[in-house]
Amino acid sequence: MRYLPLTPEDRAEMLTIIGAPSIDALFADVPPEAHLGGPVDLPPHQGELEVERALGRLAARNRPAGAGPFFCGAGAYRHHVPASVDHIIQRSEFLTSYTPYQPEIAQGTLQALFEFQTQVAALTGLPVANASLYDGSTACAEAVMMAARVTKRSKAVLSGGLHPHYAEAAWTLAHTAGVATQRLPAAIDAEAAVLDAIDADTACVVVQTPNVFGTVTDVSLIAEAAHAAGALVVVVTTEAVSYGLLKSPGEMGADIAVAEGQSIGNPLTFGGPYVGLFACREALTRQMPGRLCGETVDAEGKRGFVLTLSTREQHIRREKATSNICTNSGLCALAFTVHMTLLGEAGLTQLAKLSHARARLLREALAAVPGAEVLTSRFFNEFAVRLPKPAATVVNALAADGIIAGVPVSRLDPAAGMDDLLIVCATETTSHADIAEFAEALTEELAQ
Amino acid sequence: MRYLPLTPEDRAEMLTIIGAPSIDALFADVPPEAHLGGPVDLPPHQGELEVERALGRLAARNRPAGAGPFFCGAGAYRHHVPASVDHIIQRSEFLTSYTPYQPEIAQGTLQALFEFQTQVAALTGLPVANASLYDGSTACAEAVMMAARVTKRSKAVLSGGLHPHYAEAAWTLAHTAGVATQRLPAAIDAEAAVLDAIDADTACVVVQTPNVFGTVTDVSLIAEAAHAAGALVVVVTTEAVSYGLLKSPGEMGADIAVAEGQSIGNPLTFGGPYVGLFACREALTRQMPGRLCGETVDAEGKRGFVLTLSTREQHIRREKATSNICTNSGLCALAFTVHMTLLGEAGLTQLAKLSHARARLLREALAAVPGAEVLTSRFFNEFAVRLPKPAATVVNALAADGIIAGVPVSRLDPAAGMDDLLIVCATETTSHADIAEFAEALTEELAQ
Amino acid sequence: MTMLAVGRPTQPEIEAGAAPDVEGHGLVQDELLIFELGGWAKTGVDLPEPERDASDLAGLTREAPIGLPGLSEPETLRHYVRLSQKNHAIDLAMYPLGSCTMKHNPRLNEKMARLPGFADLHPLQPVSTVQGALALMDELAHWLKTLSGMPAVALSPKAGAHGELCGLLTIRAALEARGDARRTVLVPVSAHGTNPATAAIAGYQVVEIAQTDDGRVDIADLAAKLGPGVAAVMVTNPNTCGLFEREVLEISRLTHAAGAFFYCDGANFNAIVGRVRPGDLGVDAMHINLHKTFSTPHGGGGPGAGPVVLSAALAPFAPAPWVVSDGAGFHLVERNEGEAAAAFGRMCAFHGQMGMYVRALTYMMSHGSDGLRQVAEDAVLNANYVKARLSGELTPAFPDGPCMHEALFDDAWLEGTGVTTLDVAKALIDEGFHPMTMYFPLVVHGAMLIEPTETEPKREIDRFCDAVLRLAAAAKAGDVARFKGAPYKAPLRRLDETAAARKPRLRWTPG
Amino acid sequence: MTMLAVGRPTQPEIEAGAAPDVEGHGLVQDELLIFELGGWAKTGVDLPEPERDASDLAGLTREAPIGLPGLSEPETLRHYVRLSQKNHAIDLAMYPLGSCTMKHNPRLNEKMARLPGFADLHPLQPVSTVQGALALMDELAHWLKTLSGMPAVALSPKAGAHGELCGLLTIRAALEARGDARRTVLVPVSAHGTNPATAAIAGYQVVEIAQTDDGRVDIADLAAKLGPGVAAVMVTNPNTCGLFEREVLEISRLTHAAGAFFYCDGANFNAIVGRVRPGDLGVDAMHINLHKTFSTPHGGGGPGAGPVVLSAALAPFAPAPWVVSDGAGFHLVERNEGEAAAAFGRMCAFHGQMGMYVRALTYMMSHGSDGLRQVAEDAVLNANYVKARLSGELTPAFPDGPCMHEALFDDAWLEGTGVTTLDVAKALIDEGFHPMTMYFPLVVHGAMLIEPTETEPKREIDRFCDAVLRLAAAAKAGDVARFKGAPYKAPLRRLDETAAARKPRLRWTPG
Ligand SMILES: Cc1ncc(COP(=O)(O)O)c(C=O)c1O
Ligand SMILES: Cc1ncc(COP(=O)(O)O)c(C=O)c1O
Repeated sequence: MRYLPLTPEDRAEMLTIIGAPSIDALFADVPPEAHLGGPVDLPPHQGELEVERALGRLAARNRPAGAGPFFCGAGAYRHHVPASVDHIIQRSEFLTSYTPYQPEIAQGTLQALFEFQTQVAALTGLPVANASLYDGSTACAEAVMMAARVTKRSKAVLSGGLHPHYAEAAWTLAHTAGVATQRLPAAIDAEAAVLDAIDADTACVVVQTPNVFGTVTDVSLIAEAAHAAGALVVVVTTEAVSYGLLKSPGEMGADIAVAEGQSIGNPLTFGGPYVGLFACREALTRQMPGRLCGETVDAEGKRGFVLTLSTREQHIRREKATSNICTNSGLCALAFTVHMTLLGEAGLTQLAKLSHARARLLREALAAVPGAEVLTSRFFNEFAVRLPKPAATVVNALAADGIIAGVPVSRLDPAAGMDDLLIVCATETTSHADIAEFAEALTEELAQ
Repeated sequence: MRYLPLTPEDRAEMLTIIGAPSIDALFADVPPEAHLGGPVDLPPHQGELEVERALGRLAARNRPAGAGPFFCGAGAYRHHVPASVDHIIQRSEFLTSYTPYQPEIAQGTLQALFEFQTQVAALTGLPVANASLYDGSTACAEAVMMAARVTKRSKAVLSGGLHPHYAEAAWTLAHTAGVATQRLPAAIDAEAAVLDAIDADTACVVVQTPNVFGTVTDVSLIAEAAHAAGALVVVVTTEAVSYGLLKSPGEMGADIAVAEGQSIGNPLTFGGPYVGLFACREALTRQMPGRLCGETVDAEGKRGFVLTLSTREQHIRREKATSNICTNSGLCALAFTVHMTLLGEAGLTQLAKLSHARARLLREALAAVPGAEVLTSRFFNEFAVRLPKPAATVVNALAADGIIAGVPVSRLDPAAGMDDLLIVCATETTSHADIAEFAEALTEELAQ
Repeated sequence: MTMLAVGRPTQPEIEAGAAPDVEGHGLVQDELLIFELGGWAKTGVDLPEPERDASDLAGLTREAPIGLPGLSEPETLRHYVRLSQKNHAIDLAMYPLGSCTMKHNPRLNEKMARLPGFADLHPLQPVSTVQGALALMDELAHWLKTLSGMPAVALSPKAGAHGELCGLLTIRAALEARGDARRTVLVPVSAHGTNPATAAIAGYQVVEIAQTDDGRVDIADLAAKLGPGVAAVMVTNPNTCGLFEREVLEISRLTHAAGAFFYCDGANFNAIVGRVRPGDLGVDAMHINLHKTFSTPHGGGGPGAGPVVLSAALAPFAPAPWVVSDGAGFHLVERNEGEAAAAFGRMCAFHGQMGMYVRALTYMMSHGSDGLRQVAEDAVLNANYVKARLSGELTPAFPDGPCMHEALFDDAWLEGTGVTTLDVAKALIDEGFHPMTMYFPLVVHGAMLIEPTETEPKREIDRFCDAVLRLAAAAKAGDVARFKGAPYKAPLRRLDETAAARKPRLRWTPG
Repeated sequence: MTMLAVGRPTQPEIEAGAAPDVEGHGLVQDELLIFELGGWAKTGVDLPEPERDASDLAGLTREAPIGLPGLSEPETLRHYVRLSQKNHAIDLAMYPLGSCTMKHNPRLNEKMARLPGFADLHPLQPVSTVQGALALMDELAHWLKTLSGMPAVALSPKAGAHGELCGLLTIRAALEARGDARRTVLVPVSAHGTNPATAAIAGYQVVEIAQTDDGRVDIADLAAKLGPGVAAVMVTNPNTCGLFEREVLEISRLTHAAGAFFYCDGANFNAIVGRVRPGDLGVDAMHINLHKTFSTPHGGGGPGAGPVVLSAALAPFAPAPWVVSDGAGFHLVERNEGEAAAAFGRMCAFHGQMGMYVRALTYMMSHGSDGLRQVAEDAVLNANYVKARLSGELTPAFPDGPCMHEALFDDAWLEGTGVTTLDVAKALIDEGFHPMTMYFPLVVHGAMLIEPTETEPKREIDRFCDAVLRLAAAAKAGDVARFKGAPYKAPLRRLDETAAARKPRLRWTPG
């Protein structure tokens, strides 16, 4: 088999040196009754050509976002990823290396992580960022846990604008630890409402901007109030490109900023792998989850980078660790950093403005569709539209015409009673023709 | 623009250091009347996304070989290229380096070339192989020129089984140098006929096996006769995979073996870039065209590799060089070597047998089609079929049904008077279903 | 163009001497941080002009600059290619990190994961437009269930530790469902750090189980600690000493008898895949690191994927999403309703690590049932070969009997040499290898855990063993400098981690 | 898994000393030849069993083994990745090989060339199934014709030298068509080796044209040698000294007045693309190296592509194939008939370097007319900057006036140092750079030809110039060892090319 270098002669020779009569002898510790006599009931090995064809057939049963007009956002965003980003992350030295535990032969990964942390800190407007978490939703959950640790309080207030999956992931992690998550009713412009829910037991408020309905909020006042009540402020962002245009979480008083980094450098890939961004105030550093890369010097005094402050982590602190995370999203973080380096501040700003502009064009087009009502007033690149029929019905109808119209709120949160709401999104990949086709098809669909 | 690192500030600063008032001043030597005032009449720069979409639209107007049943050969062959081959040739260090003129920092390329030369020598059964030429057809033309140089004779006899494009390319190069090329009439089983054309002025006979009609020939007897007449024997092969099953040119007495190496490691790419293989007897080494990589040692006695015997080449010998070739097919040669290393003798043999087996299945299927007559009796993986109507007509009709039926002889050589002949080919990529579909469609087409 | 147009081939004129003080580094380039390359106004992308402004966001937009440099494409590419060459990688040499299963990452996996039909798919597209993706998840689940001999699998966990959490939360939900609140989880002392960390995060108290002298779970201690308060026993098998838990059936019997669940850490599944099914060992839940056993790349620290196979008793409590199918095709159950009414919640947004699913399935289909069985056999053979070759000079932690996929040594053989396990690791770097895992598991003093994996050729393993034996000889001969100063030949000399931790510099700052 | 589970971050214990004699090399691995890795029965592919045997080829099949080793996929990948790290590359550092235009190779080019619609296309498929490919060739031709200001282009030549041949054969055919057999081609002494070599192969006698002291064609000598026997004048412009032929209009006037054709070697087109059209200079034929000006990668020696733009007088004689279009779409004229009745023949099988066409067009469309003009300007600016920075210490071959895309120095500045141009080149390797082109053009003693290209950032050019100036100082200070022994820091020390040529070992042989 092509991935197995040992030859029959090798195996025989090695067994001799080991002094074992057979391979089976090496499995002697396995209880006899647990030994499988032969291969399990699965197909035998196949050549590359055959496997490629089989996977190709599966892929062909999907409709790629790029195959036509496409308007999904709500936590994952279709942006163009430059070819050079993919080239770099496929370099053997990045792709096939492990967590940089031996810094002398991992400076490539470590320096890139140090650049990543610096970029994330700059984007979030906070001084400290870690080396990535799994994704935005788990980063959000970790932020809630961290706030509870820091404040020794046991309640988190979740805005009604927080992505429902994020709220569920946060609840799942928190409630097991006895931390209550008070999730406020879903609303287009929901963030301010968290103020009324803050009480003496509140560890943090979790607000999202742009939120799941696209609404952009300046959380400065919320932050002031929360801080006054001794609660921390966690600001969630699912569209990292928005950092290029909007005030940063740090600027608005966030104690912890978490984000989904996918939209910079990483393809959609049906939801994963993505990369969780996590940044916070200096004082909270030692309560952070996940790995941190730090600067130091080598024996000759040359600058180098290492993983540091590991005494927070599971492999040192075990049951007292700040998190159980080990493997994170290294390669996605590298993709983020390479793309971010290509963009630079000028490119990111331009990209953000372009996405916003395309979203405004989309808004203009949809606002003109009889029966459709745009609900989100302050948006970056996505917004909610009210339709005269269930959004899911409309989405399925348009999908049949080759248009992926967006995300029905009912898919994310049936309980919200917003079945007639559709979340639509535009990015630099959304063409004028896409928008025109969508508006036309929607007009027809609503006319029926 | 994304590929240009200089900033306006850089340009200004550099001009100052140069002491030039403006960029235009640096173009002062250009006659004023030849200066273009502004950009030429072509579209302005575009972003990656826009360019990718434009190229994607062009690509979408082609029907890839892999999109359905496909039976073209006749000089270019569709074989599966393992993903790791493409990964290696995209490594920055191989992709973005120049001809290895500074051996101390080009050992990667040089060692790979040394492996390539050794592989080609083994496959052709000849002791010396060069570091590649452009493709099989230009290698064939160079072989004719070399034979003329070596024998100081001025006629080359080209078999009627030689690929017509090869014959034309050889004629083009040869006649300008006053070397006549006597091209014998096209015939399915054509190679032996060269014997009668050999005369005292014959520098070489050029035979092809498997030839353009698929016929496999043992050229041993031809070689004997040619040698007796003082002529060299050039054996051409367009399907390098056949080396895995058939007698090698060297084994059969070839003085020079040339081949198209595309089918090992290189995609079809509409005809190029490909890689010309060129091997010969030891005595002819210093008459060879193209680069040669040789073994040596460094100042510490460590083994290393360098380009050698350059005194044959244009950059040293100028108008007396054995060829004018400079840039060759380095990266395609690397792809060939990596794929060949993956295959190994076991894999190449298996691949050859499999291609042959699929061709036999194809023969069985087509032989059963009423009106179709298989003409080639001894074939490797392609053969000629006589049809009751013009092959081109049939090919176009089947193309409309999504089947690429093969290559009509009329497309290669209208003068041959073989309009009813179709050359079909099978490889490991040809599935049983492909064959069945083809036979069925052909039956229908011929029934009309 | 041509070098040497003078035509005379050249020849070294003087005998090679030691390098004079040359400032450069040949092919290895020092490389600054992007923030020091000074591209503050530069960009490596070309974008069209926005057709609308951002006037509608007045008051919400950033005023101050972010402070991010940009580089042109040539500069960016060069920067990261240079950095890459400062890394060790599987593609360069043996990477015998015990417990990490650093095996070959096939490029076919990468190619398949990049098919637009997978890579350019949004998680919330209508399911009618992603049937192939759901079919792939269903097929992957089928392989994992068949290989583990267990009836269900939760795919969404994003890594091993996430899978552990998923498993424990499933157990917790199952216990709560039967109104049985239990508070502790038993974990062997040799367990990987994520086990106790996960148990704690899942709201459990961690109680350690002792280990026998032969590196296995102390059954007596386990029996003693099992009781009505124990929710689960969390055992790694093969364990982190590279040994198979001989008494595994007894462990599961005792565990179940006590009304607890048997969680197995499957990080070492590579040692038994295709030969032993955890389901046959009484396991209730086990995470599988697709980035170990199933060859998805580690990527310098991730991403991975940690699906959890589950017993029938636990299956109903698995978290959303679930892939289900009927005549009409595949569907996604994304909420705790219908089949998933009892699901304990959600591990993350969307449906998990699709990119890793594609890679893992590509790998599984390539190997097939026969190949995967061979994987386990060769992995175990390679490890035992390393153990056999090194046992003469080094001191195996558990000399008796075969090991599984990794060979564990303690540092007794270094006694009196002044050389430590860390020093040996750093010296191995000079020899061209990535060091073994060191100081883990904690139960073994100065542990050196060596996992060659099945994709190492004998030649490379021999090269590695020869180097280790050379070092052993040097250490015993008292050549301490070779160790304390190591590495000498890496891009950097030994790094000062203490200084890094004392005053952390976690991001670049101007000046 | 984790290193340092002991929890204490570590710190170098001893001061760094020089490396003791450590056998290894850190990350850089020695690597044997595949023939020495001993995989004689191995394979890195899995293929199904053939459904038929080869009995029908009795007597024609090979009996003896070929003698080819094979390796598993992990071994193969590792072997070539290790080798790759022994190469210098544009992606690693400045590669200022004069006349080679080693510019950035965009990865978008590679991505586009791999679209199945281009990469998986057979050259002899029915034209109805390759309309996009023909449209692309037509579009590329349009860009080349517009940029050169010439009415026609022959795409098929596979590299620059092949393009030269194509151009001269076109000229020859045109002359023969008017019954005018001419026998000589005039070539400046500074010409690239391929020029005289090509002229000879095209059946012409080569007569050299003298060069003026300011590095241009000696017009008087040209006029003297022009006559009824001269078929063509072959001039490189900008020329190989990196200078623009000021008298180019006079050259073409004289050439045409003598009934000869003006062939221009366009290898240096990068210096003027978008700013000057060869058509406006009276050029009749010029090859364009897509692998220089239009960024297709050099790939360690190729493949390239050398399309030839042609004047109206020469157009009818261009070789097959031709792409033509009508209402029904695009067609291929593959034989000397119809539009191509006068074509001189065929340069190669099929239609040329499609893979390079895709890359080049991708690059052209990315830059656009504005970007390409900027390319020429930045390329010339960078070269003049190098010339300005180095002229203090080095001796420019042609100090007066600006250079174009490359800066040429002679070795006068090395006089008396005992250091040669070759030594400087090798010493540059230690500094981390690829050397400049040396000993070319032949007209300049100990020539050093430096072409930075437009894709080098100022910072890297400064780094390069600083290194050269450091070396100049060292040479003048008499530090000869630094040069004669160089390179010290490359994967290998200086190689013995003389020994290689004396008894050539051109392939591996057992034992
Ligand atoms: C034994 C063991 N358990 C659990 C884990 C955690 O897996 P992951 O890093 O994917 O979270 C690892 C890997 O580091 C491990 O080796
Ligand atoms: C001036 C000049 N002419 C011609 C050539 C030949 O081009 P190619 O190597 O593509 O055949 C080159 C490149 O080496 C060159 O520099």
